[in-house]
Amino acid sequence: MSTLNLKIEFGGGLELLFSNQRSYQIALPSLVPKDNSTAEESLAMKEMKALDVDYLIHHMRDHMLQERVELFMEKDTVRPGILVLINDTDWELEGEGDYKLQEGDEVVFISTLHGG
Amino acid sequence: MSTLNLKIEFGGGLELLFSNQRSYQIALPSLVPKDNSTAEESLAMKEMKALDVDYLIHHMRDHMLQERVELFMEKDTVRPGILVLINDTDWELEGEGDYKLQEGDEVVFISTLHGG
Amino acid sequence: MCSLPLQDYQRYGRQMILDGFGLSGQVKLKHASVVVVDAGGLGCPALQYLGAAGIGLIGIIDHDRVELSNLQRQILHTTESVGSYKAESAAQALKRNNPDLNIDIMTVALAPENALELLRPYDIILDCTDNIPTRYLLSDAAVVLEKPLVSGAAQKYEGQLCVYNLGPTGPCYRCIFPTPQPRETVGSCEELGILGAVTGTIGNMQALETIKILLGLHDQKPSLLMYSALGSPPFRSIKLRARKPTCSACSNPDHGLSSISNTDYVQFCGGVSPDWVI
Amino acid sequence: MCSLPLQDYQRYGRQMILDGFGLSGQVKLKHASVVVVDAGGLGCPALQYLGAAGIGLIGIIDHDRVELSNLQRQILHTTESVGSYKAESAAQALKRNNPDLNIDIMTVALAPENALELLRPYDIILDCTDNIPTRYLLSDAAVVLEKPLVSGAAQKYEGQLCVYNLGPTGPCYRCIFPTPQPRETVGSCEELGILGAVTGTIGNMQALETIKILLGLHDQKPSLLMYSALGSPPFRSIKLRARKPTCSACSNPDHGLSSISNTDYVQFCGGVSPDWVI
Ligand SMILES: [Zn+2]
Ligand SMILES: [Zn+2]
Repeated sequence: MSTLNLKIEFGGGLELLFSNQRSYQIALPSLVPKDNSTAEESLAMKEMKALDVDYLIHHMRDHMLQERVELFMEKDTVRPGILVLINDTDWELEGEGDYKLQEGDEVVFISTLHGG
Repeated sequence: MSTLNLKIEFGGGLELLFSNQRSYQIALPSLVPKDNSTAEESLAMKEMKALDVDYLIHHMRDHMLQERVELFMEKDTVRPGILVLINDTDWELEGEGDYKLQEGDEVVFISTLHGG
Repeated sequence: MCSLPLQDYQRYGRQMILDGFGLSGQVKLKHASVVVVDAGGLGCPALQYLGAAGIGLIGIIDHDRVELSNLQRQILHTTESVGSYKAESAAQALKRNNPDLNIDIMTVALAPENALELLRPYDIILDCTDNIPTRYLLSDAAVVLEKPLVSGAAQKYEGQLCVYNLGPTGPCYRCIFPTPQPRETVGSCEELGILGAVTGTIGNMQALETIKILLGLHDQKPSLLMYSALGSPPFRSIKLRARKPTCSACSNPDHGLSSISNTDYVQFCGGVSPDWVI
Repeated sequence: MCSLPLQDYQRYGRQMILDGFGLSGQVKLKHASVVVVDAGGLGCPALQYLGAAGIGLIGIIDHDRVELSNLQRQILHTTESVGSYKAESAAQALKRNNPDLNIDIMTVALAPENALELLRPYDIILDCTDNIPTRYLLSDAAVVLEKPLVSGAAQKYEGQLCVYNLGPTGPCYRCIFPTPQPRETVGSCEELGILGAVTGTIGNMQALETIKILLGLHDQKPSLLMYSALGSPPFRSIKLRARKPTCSACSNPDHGLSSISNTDYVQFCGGVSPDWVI
């Protein structure tokens, strides 16, 4: 199965949820279940879609997150106060969760800061 | 003849020598005269090489520079106090003038600052 | 209109000879007014460079008093000023550098009831606060008053800088963060720590963005600057969305005084935390 | 060794709770010594945050006196201090924030004859100067003394930041610029202009790099940070070469006291210019 290589970065303290590591290189399949389930069994039964940011977020929750889910996700997306950047651009300009990931894309998750 | 697209940027005041424009997109032939002559006649007679940073500098001197040559070049290279960066890396790490330019490369010329 | 006292030429000469600045730039600064909310870790360096540059009128809103634990980053305050109002201590420091400054000292807490009145006299608002409710309040007020909001934030070794509500299409804080983050994800400077030179770098750049806007040198493209003092590279610039047509503040014709004074910003942001300023 | 007076816990608490800082970090700063060459546009903000952070011993070398035209960027100096030594005026300002600081005030011109002696007592050297001959002199001295050199520069709307001679393979200034630029390509702050918040941003980050080195938080990779206040993006980080085996300073076994005191740095850089400090 073909895979895509992605770079993930964290900022604003989110790295604390991910083993305190600011940067990850990961590979994900280019075709993934449409329901964003990341368990490996019975892929053959699933309806599939091209790898998108929504799936990436679910993969991160299920396979990379070290701490409480609610500090990263709320419902089916990132929690309020987290900004997602795709290749240094606000993900809103790229279709948010529906953005189809490309080989070598860099996705950054930052928590907004509020101190002063 | 095939060409390569390059991005050129200036900093530290060097843009003043180039029409006060900080950024240029240019296209240069992928094969150029080994003697760095940039006149267009009689190319057929010349010995050729792959496009490199040396040739780029000569092209900039002959076709882009607006002011006195000695503020940009000394002998056959950039004058002292100018740092050349190839894709955000010091050109010394990339072979200096001999670096073979690739499609889409970004070359930055900055003059060192000394004020305080 | 276009004249300066002779000694201003001497004092401001080094910036007046810059391209895009000149006499007209200095006159613009002289006629400009800026308000800085909180004279803390971000506000101190921002105020310092706004004052030194010759901004005509500077407002300082802060009802806090100087504490010893502030001095490692709030560099306008002195050990002697511990216990006095930060707004007054900061104003004194600015006047030492530049005695001709006009400074409005406001030792009151910014609140939904007084925000519009306090902020209205100024051309630009600087958000140098340390808590989320005030950040939403300042953004909502900037939208109603149609003023740019130069916003800085810093925690631990990291900082962020963004200009909200700039120009006809610039997003407001709610365009980017429509919903406050859950209360349990919020730390405070007291819990998280902060390095002075980090607040200094961001506060400094807040002054710079303000001066760029006043001089007409700002490119008005919505962007967020992320700073990580230990990162490599330390800076990253992000291209942000434009104003959102669905924004409950800047794209809502009913947004105004009443919607601000009817909002309990602390409750909206998940309730009181012991060390919030409000 | 590993203890602090009680009130230092209060004063420095916000930074002591940072990851990688802690009590041991504060004790490191307390036992550290740093020298800042020139209390000007870069030196003032650097000194300010070094002092606030609690560096044990701070040296200030500057033989210039405060002028009115300095005050738009040299924010430690006051209008009242015009005419007095910058090193003294800066030291006074630091003491207002942090009265316990130990400060060595040196109102002499740094020169090949005294550089090694003046700089030797300190762990780290900050180059906050405004001219090329002194930049070569400081680099050569840092090489002989085997100390890191945290170098800042600013002109117009631009700045640069680089740490030279750091660790076993870090380049010196001569590794990057073996030959001075031709005299006719050099302008001065007086000719070129400079904005205060630009020197502020760079000077601030010089303090930060210094603190990172002292705490062991610096990654020691040679890099140059370029800052353009009007650029988009404003920052760019450059990966630099390592120490050069052909460098006439840091890779030359004969480089030492005699080679420094036998060099006429002004002549080496193309001769005298009316507004150079030397
Ligand atoms: Zn909005
Ligand atoms: Zn060297």
